[in-house]
Amino acid sequence: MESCAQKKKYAAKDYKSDLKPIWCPGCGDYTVLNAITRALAELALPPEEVAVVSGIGCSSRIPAYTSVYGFHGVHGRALPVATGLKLARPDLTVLVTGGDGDGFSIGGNHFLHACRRNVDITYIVMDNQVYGMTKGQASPTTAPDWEGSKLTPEGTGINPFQPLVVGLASGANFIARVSSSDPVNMARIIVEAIQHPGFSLVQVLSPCVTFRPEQQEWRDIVRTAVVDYTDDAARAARRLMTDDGFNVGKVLYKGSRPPFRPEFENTNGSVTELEARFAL
Amino acid sequence: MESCAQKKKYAAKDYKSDLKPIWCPGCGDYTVLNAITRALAELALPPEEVAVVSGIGCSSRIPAYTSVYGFHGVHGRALPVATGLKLARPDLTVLVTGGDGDGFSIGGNHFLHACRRNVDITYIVMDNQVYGMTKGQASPTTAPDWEGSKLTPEGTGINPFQPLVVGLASGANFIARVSSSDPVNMARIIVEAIQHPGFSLVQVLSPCVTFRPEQQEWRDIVRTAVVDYTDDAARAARRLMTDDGFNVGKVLYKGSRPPFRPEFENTNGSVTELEARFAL
Amino acid sequence: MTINSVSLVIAGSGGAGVVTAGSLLLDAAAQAGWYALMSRSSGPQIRGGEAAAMLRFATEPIMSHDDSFHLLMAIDWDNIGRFSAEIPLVAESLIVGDPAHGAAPAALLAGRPRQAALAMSEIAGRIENGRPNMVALGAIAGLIGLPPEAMQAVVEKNLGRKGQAAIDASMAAFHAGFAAAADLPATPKLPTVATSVAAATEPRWSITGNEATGLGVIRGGVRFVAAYPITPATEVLEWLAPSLAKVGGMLVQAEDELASINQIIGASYGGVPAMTATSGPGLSLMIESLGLAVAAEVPLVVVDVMRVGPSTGIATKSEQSDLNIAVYGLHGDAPHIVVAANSVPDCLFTTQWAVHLAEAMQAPALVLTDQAMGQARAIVPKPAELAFIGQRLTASAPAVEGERYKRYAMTASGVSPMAIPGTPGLTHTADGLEHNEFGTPSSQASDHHAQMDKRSRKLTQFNYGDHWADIEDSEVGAGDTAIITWGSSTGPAREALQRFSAAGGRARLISLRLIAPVQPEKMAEALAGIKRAVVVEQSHSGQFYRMLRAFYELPAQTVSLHHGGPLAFGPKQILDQLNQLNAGSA
Amino acid sequence: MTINSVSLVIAGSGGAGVVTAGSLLLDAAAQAGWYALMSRSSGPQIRGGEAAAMLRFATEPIMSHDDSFHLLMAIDWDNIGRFSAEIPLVAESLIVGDPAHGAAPAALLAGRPRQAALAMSEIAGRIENGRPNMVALGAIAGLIGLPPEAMQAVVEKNLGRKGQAAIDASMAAFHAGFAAAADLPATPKLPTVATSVAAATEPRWSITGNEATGLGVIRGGVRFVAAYPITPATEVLEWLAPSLAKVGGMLVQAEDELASINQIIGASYGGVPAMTATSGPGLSLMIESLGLAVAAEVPLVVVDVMRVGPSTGIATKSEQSDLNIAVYGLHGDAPHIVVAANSVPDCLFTTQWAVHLAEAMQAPALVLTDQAMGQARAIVPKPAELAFIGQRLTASAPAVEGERYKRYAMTASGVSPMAIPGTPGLTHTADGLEHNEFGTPSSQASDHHAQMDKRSRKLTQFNYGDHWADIEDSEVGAGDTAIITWGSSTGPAREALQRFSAAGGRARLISLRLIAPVQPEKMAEALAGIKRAVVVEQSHSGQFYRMLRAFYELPAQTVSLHHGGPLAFGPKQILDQLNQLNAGSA
Ligand SMILES: Cc1ncc(C[n+]2csc(CCOP(=O)(O)OP(=O)(O)O)c2C)c(N)n1
Ligand SMILES: Cc1ncc(C[n+]2csc(CCOP(=O)(O)OP(=O)(O)O)c2C)c(N)n1
Ligand code: SF4
Ligand code: SF4
Ligand SMILES: [Mg+2]
Ligand SMILES: [Mg+2]
Repeated sequence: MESCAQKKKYAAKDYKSDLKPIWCPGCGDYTVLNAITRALAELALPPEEVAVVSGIGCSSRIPAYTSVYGFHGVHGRALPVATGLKLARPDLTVLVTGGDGDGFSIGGNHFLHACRRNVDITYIVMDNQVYGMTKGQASPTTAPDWEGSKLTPEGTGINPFQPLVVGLASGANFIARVSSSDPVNMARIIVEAIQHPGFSLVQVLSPCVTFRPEQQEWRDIVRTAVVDYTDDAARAARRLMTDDGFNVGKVLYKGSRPPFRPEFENTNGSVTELEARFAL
Repeated sequence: MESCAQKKKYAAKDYKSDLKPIWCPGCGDYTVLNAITRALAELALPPEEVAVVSGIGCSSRIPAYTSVYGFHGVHGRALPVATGLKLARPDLTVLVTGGDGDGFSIGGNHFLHACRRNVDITYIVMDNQVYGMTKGQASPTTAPDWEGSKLTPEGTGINPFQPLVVGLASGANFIARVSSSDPVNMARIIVEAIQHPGFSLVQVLSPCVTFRPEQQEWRDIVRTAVVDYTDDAARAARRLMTDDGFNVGKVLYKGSRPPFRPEFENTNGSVTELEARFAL
Repeated sequence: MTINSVSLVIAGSGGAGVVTAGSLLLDAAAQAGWYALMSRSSGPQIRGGEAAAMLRFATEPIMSHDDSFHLLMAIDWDNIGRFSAEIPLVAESLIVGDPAHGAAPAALLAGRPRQAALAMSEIAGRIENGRPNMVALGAIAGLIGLPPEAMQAVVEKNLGRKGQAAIDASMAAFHAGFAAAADLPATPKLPTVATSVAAATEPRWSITGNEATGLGVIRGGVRFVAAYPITPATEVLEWLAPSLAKVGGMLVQAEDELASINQIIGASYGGVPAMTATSGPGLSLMIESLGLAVAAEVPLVVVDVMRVGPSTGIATKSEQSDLNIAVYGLHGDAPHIVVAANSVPDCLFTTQWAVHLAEAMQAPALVLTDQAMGQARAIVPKPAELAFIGQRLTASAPAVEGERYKRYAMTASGVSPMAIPGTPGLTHTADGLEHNEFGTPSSQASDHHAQMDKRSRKLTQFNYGDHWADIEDSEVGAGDTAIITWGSSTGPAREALQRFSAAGGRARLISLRLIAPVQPEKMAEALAGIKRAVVVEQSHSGQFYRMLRAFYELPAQTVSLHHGGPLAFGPKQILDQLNQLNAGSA
Repeated sequence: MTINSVSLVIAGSGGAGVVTAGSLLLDAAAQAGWYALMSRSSGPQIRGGEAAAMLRFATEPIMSHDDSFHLLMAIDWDNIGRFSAEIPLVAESLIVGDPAHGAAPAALLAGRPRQAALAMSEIAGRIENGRPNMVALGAIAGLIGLPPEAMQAVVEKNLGRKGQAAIDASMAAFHAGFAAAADLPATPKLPTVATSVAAATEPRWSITGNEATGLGVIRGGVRFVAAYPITPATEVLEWLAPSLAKVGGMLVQAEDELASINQIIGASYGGVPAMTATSGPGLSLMIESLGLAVAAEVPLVVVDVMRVGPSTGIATKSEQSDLNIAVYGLHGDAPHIVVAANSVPDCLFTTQWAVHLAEAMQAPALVLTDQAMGQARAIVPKPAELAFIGQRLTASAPAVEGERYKRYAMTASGVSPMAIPGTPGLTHTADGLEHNEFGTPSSQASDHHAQMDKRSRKLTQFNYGDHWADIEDSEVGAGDTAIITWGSSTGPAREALQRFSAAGGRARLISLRLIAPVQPEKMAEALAGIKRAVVVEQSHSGQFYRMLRAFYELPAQTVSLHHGGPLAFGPKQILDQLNQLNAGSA
């Protein structure tokens, strides 16, 4: 490791690959990619010491658009991949990027347990309240009366999933909400999320211009959260449960639980000692 | 359907099968079985109009010990089975019984979405903070410093899962905690849970005398919750987040969200009409 | 007789309306009394980006694309080279491009096709609200012999609500293109059968494989569907959602495939025939609970619209490589039903049959279709009414008065009467643990063997009639050569047989619809007298061939013709193999 | 030469200390210089309830139980009838029961065994703190020729911390039983080899299959394990947790099997060899992500300790019925490695080899063991040191200076140098989508075919040496008859071969360790000159036989000998089949 003084300077573009995203023009995810690369530059992390893990979805395409190590896994399972990677390689900075469907529908169980396990990874969820990749079905965060999907033509009739409340209830150690319409703040908060030990959850309101064109109005609806973050989980819960989902640009909760970080103990034990136990 | 006046009288034993449970002597689950059958008797539900669904675990063995319709599925998937059953057959009373491992570890995602979907079923979780069936490993609700499992000999080091908080955050419509040391209150609350529309969650502190013998002390530790239930989710969240897990015998939250109950519409549409759309 | 058909591609970047153009053309072909098949291909972009509509028209029903295309009409060239492998062009082919967009990419020219220019955008520009894709359609119509009246009717229907001006603008562009076709090099023309649907001789449908799948399960009696979207199965579910509502059924979107399979288990246990549709990755997640349905004897149908694997693979392209997981994927010995559709309209037949089989045998039935047939639209003869309705053997009273109900009673057929919740006196617990006849968990070897025998007996003893396979001989008889195939390789195989037969060859086509349980006796009968066989399938490892070897006695001289997706076999590839086989043995 | 061995069962209800007694006896046998195998069976109760310890002792290594037991020592009869199928008794067998507990249940008497009484509880009652199970052990020792010194040493070691009085009480009961044995009908006796471990001739280990499995992966280099408990694989994980900590590794308990498989994918992608262990239901849940490991080329090992299926089946009993899912279970064409251990000590060899194979080929390796070998404890010759260490071909710089790193570069071997995160200049994205050499998603047929070829080539071209199968001939040569088998059916098959050979027969045993990829050339060599074969396996549907048919050329006269679990084959069942085969062809 180089000392701070020697730290190489990086620009956001140093974290971008040459690959052209498959995203629709205007998709919120472009900004998220920018904010992530900007945050990495700010942290001046050597690209080879960073890994971005994802599942499947439009938003889950991010790894290949970066120039760090990437892992593009299967739908809903990015968090356990990242968990294994970070536990095996605590020296790496591990980010997870994905969507509301990937993270809260098929990946819901891993979300719960990642929050609870509190491994030092940063989870950035591009929430567009829709399954973009499969062409527009309701996701867990979709409003119950959205009739835009052929699968639920009369709306889902189901209360939307509250990712931040559930994340808090499950033990996430850092919670923030940002808007893709404010990439500067987003980058700043991603920096903070990465720096904060333990599991950090960043919800990004990232419009799907194709299947939820009305979300382009989000840029006008969102407001900077008025209060600063609390470290009191019960207070944070009350706030989040009464929040309308459009308070952005601030950290909402910061916990101080130590991260789960079992050590690879460099004990002197050898395989021969293990074998000795079987000898008669 | 018979009218109330004609309702047949049932005793708890009418809901019990002849099968001898495989449980260890002293297991808390015996009392839960009793309370469930007592509750069904109290509700005077004809056994054939009740279905009990479960996954895998000691606690998940309950269906076969009852005389109602039972479904003993695979580990962690009882809730979706019950969801499909209740949506397809809204006339049935559907209960789900299981353990903390089945429900909150492998079954965590279905738990989230069952709370959120709010189908009118009652979920009774026998929480013994251990995997009994597989001979004593830590479950999500196990304290981080419990060193009794060979799999985690130094404790899990992970914050326990808070089922009621997460259930509330995900939208459960009725939340209660009871102790297997108080079967009468348990039966009463199960009656209430069944009667309450939507998804009802009943956490039962049910000791595993074999792998967590210290839990036999629970009977001395538990106390009747002092406050009555609230219908304000934010308030309930604050209470539950500061609760030590031993306030029992009361309903803790009652919501009023209408249950998810899509109708099998008896429209006049026929298959022929569907076919007509393809005809040239 | 070989098929009189014309094959063409319309390609261009997303904004160019390629897909719309293809659909209009298909509809117009329907007006003209033709039969048709349309497939699509598109780039990786979620929306927009390059696309190609591949169409084939004929005066008789067709089930497959041809070996190459007669015509490629390129509205522009953006990234079209990506599709070159999917658009085989030969010396007789004609590429028509718009000079405004420059020259055709080299990747398309490997087969040295003829080239011609048509200034689509310029011509369109001369017409108010004229669009290049309508000019292209006009030119195509002129080239292949599609009567303009057919297009007129289609445009009127489609643009009706936009008003007469829109219709006129479109048709003006179309006619301009039609006129311009006269100056283009000739392509094969099809004879007009009719100029309106009403005038056509036979009732026909326009349907996709995925729609046919949805209709099949509804006809079979399914009224509960659980859904988790996945390409290319989503359209099955999207078609079903509103359709089920119309016939007193419901579709529920689940949180994942683990939930969807278990929801349908619950619904079916409750007595309501149930299904879900998915693709490879989703099927993988359903494996454990499919085993539960086997053990607990819960009927259900799972449709797997196959795509290219392994893993996430290529979501939008076709392959026949989920045969292994479908047949052998469950842990333990878990007898279940696997059927496969072999064409767009057969999706209807096969899924309806699958509901019937699942319900009759109280077992899960997997239906294999694939992206190619699922997302293709075809104009086909109106499918026949079918008698297959899901009908379950239910119990309303114990077999022996006063006796405790045996959910898993030993019966000669292996099927035990099933008590539906709500039935008094027959309460029991259905179980995925090994059990005795009552359903009580048992670890006795005798109970395990008895239940294993029962679960496999009920499948092997069932009477599948003639539906286990589609068998077809050359006009002059079967000879001693067979093509054995399944699923969407059947289309090109059938056409290869027609050509082989037209050239005086004799052979038999055996296309298996019932993949499991295997039918060794019926196969032996079908192979009587056969000395040589080619096994055709679209998988990298020859999964179908291996499965046939495992369970059937194949002719001594059997060759495996297989390749991975996404390219389908052309009839000629199969014909060549047939000729080679016969030459070798001559 | 056939094996000189004695087989016995100790049975009783849970409180009776059956399992403890069995373990003490095994340890004492170890002292006596014997080899041994001990299996257990128990009722459905979580704790307590009836149990049986099945032991076999011999003066040479043994890998299988015998056809029947010489002795059943029943401390009481509670529900022991449940085990009758697992305790074959014949006319020469001896049942010893305690008259205080009444008569032996009829289920045990079908083979008309001899019966005798031993008042264990009464004798124990006469000794202060005397327990019936120690009386039983004494009687067994007397009957089978186990020197009391051996038991003395064991009791001292086990009860040491309870003090001398406890030791004395135990040994007093033991000696009382030993003396009483003189009045019991005789059973076969084994010669004493030694009276202390030190005096025994050859270094030996006492180990279970599940422990051997754990040791194997650690020896192979695994340092990250993710775990979700499931019977009968839990002991692998429970042994690994503290053991890994001792050698600088870690075990993490996951929330489910979907998480455990993906955690090890993450750890292995990070460069740390990783594994998990599970059983059928858990393997089912890992299927999708195993495909991811195939496509993204991530090495890992998954051990499946098989139990009776389908579905939850019988968690505590053995079957060889996960062969299909292991070989064919993945969706798409997904080439991967499947190996199988064929005995308790071979669990060590095979899992260590599996780590080596997975790492060398950057592919997932499934290891099949089963409940029978996993939970059995054996006294075996000290296993050999093995050279197999997981070693991955890594990249530290691009193949061509200045060129962008190709994670999935085409190489002759099919294996591409893998850049481990942290390596500068080689960042890339590993992908489960089909991709080109760089890892960039691609839907081109050419990329798909190239990557498919590469992924299968790397497995088929690898040099597996002689380890693909254990091959053994009769003393006088192979003759023209073969037994083909795998996994824990190998033990009885080997013993059948020994008996066949002892009776002058000639045959060859081929026990496959490498199940996939298949080795047709090696098999052809192994089958050279073979005209008849019997295929032996413990599955209801004959999965192994079908797989062999699919991929190998079997002798014309090949019969399948198979049955579902939980009963293992006895050597005689296989011998009879061998004799029949040879008689039929004589
Ligand atoms: C097991 C499995 N099921 C379903 C799919 C299909 N699928 C791909 S992406 C996706 C949803 C993506 O939604 P989201 O995570 O919100 O991402 P977005 O595209 O909106 O960014 C689905 C259902 C799949 N790839 N794998
Ligand atoms: C897919 C799968 N994984 C693992 C298991 C093994 N298993 C059976 S029960 C159980 C845990 C049971 O714990 P819990 O739900 O708390 O029930 P308890 O026995 O404590 O009542 C596990 C891990 C299984 N049956 N299936
Ligand atoms: S479909 Fe929606 S989420 Fe996907 S790329 Fe397009 S705009 Fe973005
Ligand atoms: S192991 Fe524990 S939970 Fe299971 S039956 Fe025994 S006491 Fe009850
Ligand atoms: Mg989304
Ligand atoms: Mg538990």
